[in-house]
Parts: sequence; C-alpha cells; structure tokens
Amino acid sequence: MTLHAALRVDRGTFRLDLTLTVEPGEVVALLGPNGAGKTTALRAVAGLLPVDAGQVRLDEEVWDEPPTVFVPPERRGVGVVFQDYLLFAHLSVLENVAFGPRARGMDRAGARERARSWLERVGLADRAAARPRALSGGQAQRVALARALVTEPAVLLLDEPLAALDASTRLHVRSSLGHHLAEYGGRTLLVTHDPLDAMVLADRIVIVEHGQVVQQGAPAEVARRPRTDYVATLVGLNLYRGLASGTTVRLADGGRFTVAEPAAGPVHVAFPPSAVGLHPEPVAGSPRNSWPVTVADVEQHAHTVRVRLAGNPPVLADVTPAVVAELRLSPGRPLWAAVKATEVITYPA
Amino acid sequence: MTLHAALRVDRGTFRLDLTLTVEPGEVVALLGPNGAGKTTALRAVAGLLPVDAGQVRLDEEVWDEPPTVFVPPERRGVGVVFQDYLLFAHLSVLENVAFGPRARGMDRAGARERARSWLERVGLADRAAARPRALSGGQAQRVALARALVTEPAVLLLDEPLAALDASTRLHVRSSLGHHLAEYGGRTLLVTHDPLDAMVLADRIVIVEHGQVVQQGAPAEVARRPRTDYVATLVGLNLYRGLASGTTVRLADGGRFTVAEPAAGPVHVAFPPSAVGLHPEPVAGSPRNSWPVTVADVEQHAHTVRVRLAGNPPVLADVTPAVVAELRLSPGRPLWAAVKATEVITYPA
Amino acid sequence: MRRPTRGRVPLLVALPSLVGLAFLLVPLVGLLARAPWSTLGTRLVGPEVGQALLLSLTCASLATVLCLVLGVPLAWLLARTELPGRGVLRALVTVPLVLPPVVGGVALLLVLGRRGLVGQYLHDWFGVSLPFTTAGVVVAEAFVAMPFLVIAVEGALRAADPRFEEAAATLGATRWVAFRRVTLPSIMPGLVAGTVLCWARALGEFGATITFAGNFPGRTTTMPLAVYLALETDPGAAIALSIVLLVVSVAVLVSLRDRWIGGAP
Amino acid sequence: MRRPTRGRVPLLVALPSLVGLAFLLVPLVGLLARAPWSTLGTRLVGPEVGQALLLSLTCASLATVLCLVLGVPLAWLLARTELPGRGVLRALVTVPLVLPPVVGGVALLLVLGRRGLVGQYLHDWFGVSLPFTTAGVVVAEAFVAMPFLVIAVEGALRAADPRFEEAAATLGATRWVAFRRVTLPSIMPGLVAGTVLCWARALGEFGATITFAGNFPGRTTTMPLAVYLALETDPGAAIALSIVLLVVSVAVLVSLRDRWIGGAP
Amino acid sequence: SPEPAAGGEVVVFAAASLTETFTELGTRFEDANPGTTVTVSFGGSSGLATQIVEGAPVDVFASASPATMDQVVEADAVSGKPAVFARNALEIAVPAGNPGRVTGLADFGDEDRTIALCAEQVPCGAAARQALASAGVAAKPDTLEQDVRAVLTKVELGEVDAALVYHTDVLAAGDEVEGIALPESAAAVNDYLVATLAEAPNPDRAAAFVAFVRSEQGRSVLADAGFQAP
Ligand SMILES: Nc1ncnc2c1ncn2[C@@H]1O[C@H](COP(=O)(O)OP(=O)(O)OP(=O)(O)O)[C@@H](O)[C@H]1O
Ligand SMILES: Nc1ncnc2c1ncn2[C@@H]1O[C@H](COP(=O)(O)OP(=O)(O)OP(=O)(O)O)[C@@H](O)[C@H]1O
Ligand code: MOO
Ligand SMILES: [Mg+2]
Ligand SMILES: [Mg+2]
Repeated sequence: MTLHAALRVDRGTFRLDLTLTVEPGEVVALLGPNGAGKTTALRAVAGLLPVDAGQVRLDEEVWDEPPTVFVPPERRGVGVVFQDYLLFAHLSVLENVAFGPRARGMDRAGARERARSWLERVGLADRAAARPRALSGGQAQRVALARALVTEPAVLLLDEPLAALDASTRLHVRSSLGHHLAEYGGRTLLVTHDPLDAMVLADRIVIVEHGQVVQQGAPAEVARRPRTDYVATLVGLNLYRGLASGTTVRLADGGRFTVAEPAAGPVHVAFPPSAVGLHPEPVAGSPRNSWPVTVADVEQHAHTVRVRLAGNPPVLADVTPAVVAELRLSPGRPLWAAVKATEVITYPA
Repeated sequence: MTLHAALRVDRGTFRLDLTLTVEPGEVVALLGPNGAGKTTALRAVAGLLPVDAGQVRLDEEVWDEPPTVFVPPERRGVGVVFQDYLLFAHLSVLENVAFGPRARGMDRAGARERARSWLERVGLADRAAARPRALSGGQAQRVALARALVTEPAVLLLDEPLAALDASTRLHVRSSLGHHLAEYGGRTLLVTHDPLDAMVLADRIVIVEHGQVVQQGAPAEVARRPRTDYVATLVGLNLYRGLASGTTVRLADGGRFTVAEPAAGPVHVAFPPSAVGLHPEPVAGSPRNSWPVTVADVEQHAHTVRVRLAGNPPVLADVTPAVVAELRLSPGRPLWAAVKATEVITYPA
Repeated sequence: MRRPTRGRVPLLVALPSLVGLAFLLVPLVGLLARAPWSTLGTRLVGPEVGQALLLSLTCASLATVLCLVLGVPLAWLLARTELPGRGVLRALVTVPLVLPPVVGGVALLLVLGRRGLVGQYLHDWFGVSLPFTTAGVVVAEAFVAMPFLVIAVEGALRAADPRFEEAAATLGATRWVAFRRVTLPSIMPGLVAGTVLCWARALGEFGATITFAGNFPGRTTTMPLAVYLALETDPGAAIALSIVLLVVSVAVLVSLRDRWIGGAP
Repeated sequence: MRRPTRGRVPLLVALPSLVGLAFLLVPLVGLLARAPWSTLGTRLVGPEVGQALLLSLTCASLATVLCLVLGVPLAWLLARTELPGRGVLRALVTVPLVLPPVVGGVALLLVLGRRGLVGQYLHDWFGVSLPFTTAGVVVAEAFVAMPFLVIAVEGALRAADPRFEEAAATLGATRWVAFRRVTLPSIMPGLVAGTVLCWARALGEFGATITFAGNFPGRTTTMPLAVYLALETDPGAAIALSIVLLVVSVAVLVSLRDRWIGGAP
Repeated sequence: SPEPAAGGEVVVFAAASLTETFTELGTRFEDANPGTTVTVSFGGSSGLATQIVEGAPVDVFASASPATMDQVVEADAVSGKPAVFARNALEIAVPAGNPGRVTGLADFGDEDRTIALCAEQVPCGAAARQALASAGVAAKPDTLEQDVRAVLTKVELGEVDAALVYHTDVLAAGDEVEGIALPESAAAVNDYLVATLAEAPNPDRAAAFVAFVRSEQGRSVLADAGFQAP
C-alpha cells in the first residue's frame, strides 16, 4: 500500500502545492529551507490540517479528499515526531511512550512492557520514571522518537527527529532509526535540515522550496546534480546555470567555463569546493579555468578551511590550513581561482 | 572585564561542577553530550538558577555568591537565546525583538527601529508583523537570536542557537553571528552540539561530560588531540588510550600500534578515518599497522562513505564509493584494516 | 531553597496583594472578635448544628460532582469548537450568576416545581417532586454554582496549548481519550480553581436553596439557612455557626488542594 | 473552514454539555414564560428602574476594578512565591465565598461600620463612613466577588509556563515589567474568565449589599435589591426587573468579551 | 449634617412587609411638609436592627416584631418608648381554586398535604406556632420559610397546598391566593412598633413622622392595606 499525497494548503500568503508518494519500506526525506512548507506538508498527511484541494490516500483508503472525506488523525495509523517534542508534561517518560499503545487499546502492563523496550532502544531506560521537564533537550527528543515508533504506524512522519541530538548520540540513534525503518516496512516521511541525515536515512530526497518541489531523486543523484543554489549549498557544491556550446559554457550571471565534455543548450555546471585552487597570480596551462576573485569570508572547519570568494562567478573553495597561512587569506585579499576542466560536471538544466 | 564562573549546582542525582572564564571579545563553546549539564551551566550564569556553591562574577562585580549575594537576571546584563526559543506568543515578531530595548528603558520608536534593523540582519524583515506561532521552526529561532542580540548584552549566552536552522541559512546566520560577536566585544558562551559551529565560532572549546570539564583548548588543539571517545567521535578521529614504549603502543582495551615517534608511558593514539585503508587480505610492508576487522555499519555521506568496523581495536574508516563497490562492503564482511605509522599521532594522556 | 530564585517580590505587587488579603480577611477577624466565645460551646451543642453541617457538606459536594459532569464538557464545547453564536452562549452561561439567587430559586420553581414547565411532567409521570427535598437543595446549589466551574475551566482550556491534543490524536487517541488523558491533566490547576469556586459557592448558597427547596431541619436546612434564621433571633449564635462553617470549609480546602495539586510549584 | 479540523464532537462530550446548557438556561425560559409581557412596559417606566440599573452597572464595574487592582497581585503572590502557609492562605481567600452574604455584610459592618474595628477610626480621623453609601455598595460587592477573580487568575498563573518570565528577565525586564508585559497577556483567557465571574457576581450581589450598605433608592438600591423589594409587593415586576438585569448583563458580556479576547480560538 | 427643623431628610428603616404602606406614608408626609424628604430603607427587621446597633445614621425604625425592637432598645439606640402602631392577624392562604381542599387549621396536621409555615425565628412563625397550639393541631409542615414573602411565593406558585400568612399578604397577593379566615386568629396577632432613634440626625422631623404614622391619616393608609389598629 502506497501513500499518495497531493497536497494543496493555503496559509495566509503562503501556498503549499506538492505531490508525494511513499512506497512501503521507502524512506522519503523532505529537505528544504526554513519556511518552505515541510512541516505544513507533514501536518496535512497526519490529518492535523485538512488539505484545501487534492487528496491524501493510502492506496485505496482515502484519508482526505475535499469536500467529502476527512479521516481524523487518530484513525489514520500515523506516528509523528514533532519538531518541539510535545511530550506530555504530566506523564512520566515511560507513560509518555506507553500512551500510544494504551490509546490503541493495549492493556497497561503490555503497553508499559513495550514502552520499556523502546526506551532501551533509544538509551533512556534509566530515565523511565522522570518527568519530561527534568530531561535535557536531547533526551526529550529521544523520548518523542520512542513514543512515535512504539505504535508501529503504517506511516511514520518525522519533523527534524535528530535535530536536538548531539553528534555522538546522533550517530547511534540515526543508525538504530535506520535499522528500525528497514524492519517495519512502513512508509516514512522525514523532514530534516540536515543533508547528512537525509543522505544516510532516505531512499529518495524531495527538495521543497516556497511550497513546491524543486528536485527529487536518490540521494547520490541529488548530491551529484543539484538543480538550485539551495541544493548546491546543501551538498557543498559550486553550482551555476549557463548556456553550453561545445566545451564552453557561458554562465547566466556572468563568467564562463571550459569543460571536458562537449554539450549544447542550457546546462548546470557543478564542481566541489575542494576542486578549486587558489593562487596569488593568474595561472596558465591547458584545459583550466582561472579568474580573479576576492576573499569574502574564511571559516575554519574541522580539517579544512572553507573560503568564500567574490568574483565573476563567485565561488567556494576548501583549502588546507597550510594554504591559509601561506597566502595570508583574510577578507578583501585579491586572488586567482583555478578549476581544472576535468573536475567540472555539466548536466542538462 | 572577565566573566568568572565557578559553578556547583545540584539537581537531583545530577551534579554540575565546573569552572569557566570568558574574556572580553572571547567566544567560548560548551560542547558535550545530551544531559551533560550545558543548559544548567548556562542558566546558572544567566541567574535563572542560583549556584549551590561557588561564585559567578564579571571581574569585581559579583553576581552570585552563596549565601550572601544574588543579582537577579534582569540586572546582570546578559542576553540569552533559549533552546526552545520562548518567543512571546502574544507579541508580533517585531515586538518580541523590541522587548529588550523597551524593558531597558528605550522609547517605543527607538526600540522598534533597533528591532527592525536586527530583523533585517537575520533576514526576517518581511515577517516583522507576524505572530511567532505563524513562523516556521527555523524562522522562530532566528527571531530568538535577534531578540537576544539587540540589547548588546555584556555576556551573551546561546543555547544551541543554530540547531533549527537549515544548512543554507545556517551558513549565512553563522557568519553574521560571527561578525557580530567580533564586533561587540562582549563575552560569549555558546552551548552547541555541532562541533562545526563550535570550531567556526569559538576561540576556545570547553568539553563537558557528566557535569564536569573533560577537556578545553583552542578548537584546532581539541580537534587534533581529543582526550575522550566523545570528543574523538565529535571531531571524526579514531582515538585510543595505551601505554607507549619506544615506537610501540599497547592499547588499554586490546590491540597495539606501531607509531613513528618514540614515546614512553600513557599516551593517546589518534588518526583520522581517512587514514584507514581497507583490504580483503592482510597487507605487508614496513611501518604499517594491520589487523582483522568486521564491517559493523556503513553510512553514505555526501562525498564519502563512513564504515564502522568491529575488531581489536574497533575503528572508523572513510572510503570512496568506488571502494564500497569493489569490496562489496556490507555488515558482517571480514576485512583487514591498515594504517600507516606516519599517520598516527600520539600525545601524552 | 536558600535564597529566592529570582530576587524579592516587587513592592508594586506586594502592596496591593497584602491590601487585598487584608480586605478579604479582616471582616473574618471582625466576626471572630464578636463571636460569643464564652457561650460558644453551649450554642453549638444539639444535633441540629451537626445535622446542618453534614447536610451542607454532602449537598455542596454532590452539587459539585453534578457541575463537573455537566460543566466540564460544556466548557470544552465553548473553548474548542466553532459553534455558531458561541459568544452569546458563553454570556448566557453567566446568567445564574447575575440573577439574584432568590429569583433563581423562583425560576427553578417555575420550571421544576409541582406546576412547573418540566416539573409537572416529572410529578405526574414519575411521581418525582424536587422542591422541599434534599435533591432539590443539590439542584439549587448546582444551578447557582455551575457557571463558576464552566467559566474557570473554559479559561484554562483556552490557555492550554491545543497541539498536545494533536500529538495525542496522532498516537491513536480519540478526542475523548485525548481530552481525558492529556487535556484534563494539563488544565488541572484551572480545574481545581473552578472546582473550589464551585464547591465554596454551593456551600455558601442561601437564596436559591431556601426558595426552591425550602427549609426543613435535617432535610433541607443547610448551614447558611441555619445562620440566616439564627440571625433573626440570636446574632451571636449566627456568628458562631458561620465560624463553624468557615473553619470546616477552610480545613476541607486546605487538605484537598494539597492532595489534588501535590507539590506543584 | 469547510470541514471540522478534527472530526465531530464526541457524544460523551456533546451530551452532558447540552444537558448542562439546558440546566442553566431552562430556568431562564421559565422566567420569560412568566414575565408579565402585557404590562412590562408600564412596570418598567419610572426613573427608579433606570436609576437602579445604572447604579448596579456602575458599582459592579467599580468593584471589579477594585478586585483587579487588589486581586491580581494577590493571585500572583499565591501562584508564584514560596510564602509559608500558602495553602492555608489560598483557602482563606475563599472565605467570603462560603460565608452567607448576609453574614458577610454583618462582618463588614463589624469592621468598617461607624463603630467597627477599623471604621471607628476612619470615621473619627477622616470623617469617612462607608455603610449606607454608594461606596459601601462597591465595598460589599468587591468583598463578595474578589475570591472569584483571585482563584481564577491563580489557576491561570499556575498553568502558565514560568520560563517565559525567565526569558523576559534575561531581556532586562524587572519582575513587574515581566508580569505586566509577558505574564498578564499570556493568562488573558483566565483573567477574562475571572473578571467575568467577578463582575457578574458583583452585579447579582444582594445579601452583603443590603446589610452593609442598606437599601436607599438612587444611592444603594441596586437591581437585586429592587428585585427583592418588588417581590414584596409585585412578583410580576420582580421578574420583569430580573429580565432587564439579565438582558443588560448578557449584552455587556457579549460585547466586551468579543473585544477582549478578539478572534482568538 | 442636621438640617433646620422645618425641613431636611427623614431616614426611616422599615420592615420589608411595610414596603407599600410606608412608601405611601412617606409620600403623604412629604406633601404635608414641603421641603422635607422621607427616605425609607426596607429590609428584614432583624437586619435593620443590626444596622442600627452598628451605628447606622437613622431617624426612625419601624419593626415588624417586638423582639427586633427590643434588640435596638437594649443597645440604648432608641429615644423615648417604642409604640405599637399596627397589628396584623394570621390567615390561611391557599392557591387559587384551593386544589388541596383545605378547610381549616386541622388540615395542617395532614402528612399528605404540602404545608408551608414561617420559621419560628421570624415573627409570623412565632404567631403561627401560637395559633396552631391554641387550636391543638400538631402541624406537619414541609418547609419553614425565612419570611412571609417566601411562604406567599410558594402558595402563589401552587407548590404548597396551604400556608399561614398575614391578612395583609393575602390582600396584596391578589387573585392567585385565596384567604381562609381563622377563628383562632385572635390568639395569633403580631404587633408592629415604631420609635425615634437616639442618634437621629433629624430628631424633630423624626418625631413628626412617627406622629404622622400614628395619626388618623396614617391609620387609614394602614387599614387600607389590611392592618388592624393597635
Ligand atoms: N498558522 C499559520 N498561519 C499563517 N502562516 C503560517 C502558519 N503556520 C505556518 N505558516 C507559514 O507557512 C510557511 C511554511 O511553514 P512550515 O512550518 O511548514 O515551514 P518549514 O518548512 O517546516 O520550516 P522550518 O524548517 O523552519 O520548520 C511559513 O512561511 C510560515 O510562515
Ligand atoms: N528540573 C530538573 N530536575 C531534575 N533534574 C534535572 C532538571 N533539569 C535538568 N535535570 C538533569 O540535569 C542534567 C543536565 O541537564 P541539562 O539540561 O543541563 O543538559 P544539557 O547538557 O543541556 O543537554 P542537552 O544537550 O540534551 O540539552 C540532566 O541529566 C537532566 O536530566
Ligand atoms: O417584615 Mo419582616 O421583618 O421580613 O418579617
Ligand atoms: Mg518545520
Ligand atoms: Mg540543553
């Protein structure tokens, strides 16, 4: 049974208009900037917000179809992890997790049993008796996760389920979440900001901007061939639109590139920041692109330094700390950027 | 004026006991796993929680010293961004940001002016009239950021200020936050899960586990020489403790390494996952470590694949997708891990 | 805790709150000062006082239960649904509050009395007659006290975040389960406040009770009725009875509230 | 919205809430059925009715203001501080509720009367005498109505998340500013509920008023007192007066609440 | 502040059962004494007595029972001696049509009939007890009301089959209530007393008003309402 959702929702000046399908066992990640409508889409699928037009159905079981059908959330068999947890403050952690099984008719002992085993899975068995207010932010998020998963819903909706977890716990919970998703065979819709979470957990990524789908596909495909600036920044690629003619691409916003494979018509041009070399003087040599730039911004990452460069076109470069010292990189410094033609990917726009 | 905080706080079974100093213009990041006590420390500095013992002072201006002195938060000149925003639901976004200046005595027009300019800085000028409930999660977080920064406090406390921001906005807000921190010359204490945020924004990183400081230092220093598993995972290094004798280190939990520089006594041994080679058969050759491992977990990241390997010792390896295909990596697969001695760093434990 | 978490109570709050407290309590002091202490014991012997007190507590508690059963759903309806004319309905709920209690009693007689709109059928078909019975006392008290419960609970419901009900729904809870297991506990402080108001108002009810249920010792003579009648002949006894009523009600409220709201802040 | 956001109202809520609504409103129907419609106009002419109505509205409103000024800080004190004996204090606040209103009036006389504990000094030193004046009506109504405000507001305060006050404090707000600009707006539904209860109770107050302030037309004869007097001579007129009181109070509440709470859910 | 003797305000506290007559008397007194206003505060006699004892600024007190007047006298709040200015006799009141077919006081002992009486603490209750005792009836009342008005309401609405009220009340109630005269009523008469008060702000006018109540004109107003002469 496949989840089909054709969602149109109007909220003030904002309009959400997108179509989604999620197959059994499939994990679809909804990725998009703040305010893109990810949470709105998730609420519409959960039944917390009726759609204004369109349809939500699980195969032949119609959940929402104006103006006739509207199945309330408690009869949809969905599990939701909310962005700000929404744990019940008056119940203990264990009772929070046992709430779903209880509400679906399980007896108290059985529900607690189930809840306890889930708390173990998320590593919080020892906090079972605590109140949500006494939990740290990350602990609360893990309880919310357990609470949604314990009912083994047909559709699992996760709104930034890992956002509040720290790096070390995240690794663990992410992989155990991955295992569980693989196990239960349901349909998962995952809203996240973190491209890594999406890449690791999702079978398919749907990129939403301004309430609309701008790109979708397998994680590797999206990562390799971003179609908007947002996606490019997300996956850490330099991305430009241009018009190809042979091995030359004239960029829409100024600048030109020489590429390895000849093409024609509108194309995307992409290359990773690590492919960019920085030099104090212009560099010569066959199939190589080189143009003057100015340092806008320097950020030290764990192992590399990312340099934002203004120019025609602007570009991101990843360099080693040694290069930073050698070139005395600091905002305002004029340099030359160079990219080998073989490093530049082009694909139809 | 330096912020000195010697904090002892008891919360049920949990005890926070740490000492912090933050110089003017300095940004100190508090990094630690969920439940480590980061938020508790921040609340104690803000004056939202009195310390049970110790002292909080800004140079000679004592803020908290039991049993005599306790300066309430509104007279401490601190700005706080809370983990779950705490925007005032009945005020518009603009009024939320203008709240601080108003409370500190500025006239309405001036306060709104200031608020408006800050909303522009965080890219939300067009949402000024909205209510917090109509904001998306990330938008709300940015309003909270603006609200805390607009009063230009002597001490700025940030509890995961960037956690809810999406990747593209994050880059922008992070760098503008960096600029502002550099500008205002105050003392900043930043709680975060994200080592990248800490590395980029902080001058000094303080690692907290179980309510205590386990390591501190400049970001590069911490990244290069982690002292606990948590820190190692955080910065993406393999880390072990062992006993060195010449160029051989016998690990505490089993296994041994040959290293390049001779040492003696207890040491930490560290190397990045990218230094690990994976082979179907044992590999020979001078100064090289090689041992049998089994694949536990494979995670696809944007550009590389991280493989978790069980063995003696267990180890993380970063490999290319090509290697994954070639070796048919999947959980349970037996392999040999190899690390060149020159890639292994040792430092006293 | 050793020191206050957040400084001292500001004068602008402390001053009026103390004046307010004095305003509510000084009259009580006046009563205590005038109480016939020397003869208090002898005035309070006799079975009537105990009888009236027991009747008062019983009827007020039953009326409160009735109000809870009918009033909490009504409050929910007013707070959480999009009924047309909700504003007018909400105002109409306050009618029994504004009505002078004696008129309220008359209104009840007009409806539930032997010849009342509804009462005549109750009487003819089921042989049930509410006036001059203990059940009538409960009905009169519930009529007068219910608005307090409804309005207080509605206010609490409006202040509660409805997204928790949404979370419960996604966990499979019907509206009823979500209401009972999520909403109700989260509005507990407001509900307790409303219940206290309701119970206390029912306990102090006089006008509607005497008009609708009459006054017969052991059956419908609650403490306020006893007090009122004592006032006619023996103000000292009336004050003594009032003090008994107050002491008992304060004791009940102190012990119950501690149990209901536990160690909450 | 085209369809309800979350299904229908469950029967378990709908049924009791409708019974509750009927219980509160049917007696009103009884009054309307018995109202002397044919002579209603002539019974309500004469300046007395208008005078009494105006006096009622004025006094109830002034009493409500007095209750807000004194009662909201008191509620805050009870909800947010660690006063010793807070539980007992909270129960004592309900005293005027449990006290039969006539006894409350006597208590006020004992304290604020010309010979009262406090009143004698007010009279001797300042020449102020509250009983039998319009100010006395306000005092009597405030005494009876204040507990409703205090308890409803305290309930709302307990349900409000104190961390928003913390956030305000870190922004430089004193407790007072945080209270006024953050807490107060966030408890608005509870505060409105309490104010409505308080105002309505003050409007319907009879026993304490007639005892403490007497019954002087134009000065202390509020609508409930006028109803009481009419009942002595002309029950039809009493019902007519009650209906006038109800219509006016419902109209006031409908128009004010819409303004106060706006389009909130 | 006391006004000149010729005019000013006379403040009168009068029992609620005197509402109609004292309103009428007040108007007539004002007509007869231009420049004088009569302000009457009606209420339960004992409540009024309490108010006077607590210092209410009143000129005249008209009480519905000797007991309540005694409270005021004991507090030394009366100037001179209270005088009886009217009397009221009990009567059986039944709803229009007499559905309970009540014929006399004997029916008050019938368990099956619904009977209302005044509580013994109020004057009409004391009088009723006296009447029933002298008739030798062991009454089985269902309710003991706080005042005559409440009893009358129950009769008017048909909630009780019979009750004992004052003759004046039966007259005032009109068509909805029928009265059955009592032979024993001679034994059940209640006295109404009037007095000027010691702290009267306007003692002269107070005395004049009391005299007016007791005058021929006053008596005829009271007689019209059904009161007996003292
Ligand atoms: N109740 C509402 N009334 C009006 N507009 C709303 C409401 N709720 C959300 N919006 C608007 O709808 C848009 C989409 O919001 P949504 O919460 O779905 O975004 P999101 O993609 O989840 O963002 P984030 O990643 O920041 O959580 C936003 O522009 C938001 O301002
Ligand atoms: N009110 C409280 N009562 C009892 N224990 C508490 C309370 N608040 C927090 N704790 C406990 O104190 C510890 C530290 O919590 P804190 O919120 O400071 O962690 P944190 O480092 O901020 O974690 P996170 O990164 O998940 O937000 C936790 O173990 C938590 O359970
Ligand atoms: O006239 Mo009275 O004092 O109500 O019996
Ligand atoms: Mg969202
Ligand atoms: Mg925290």
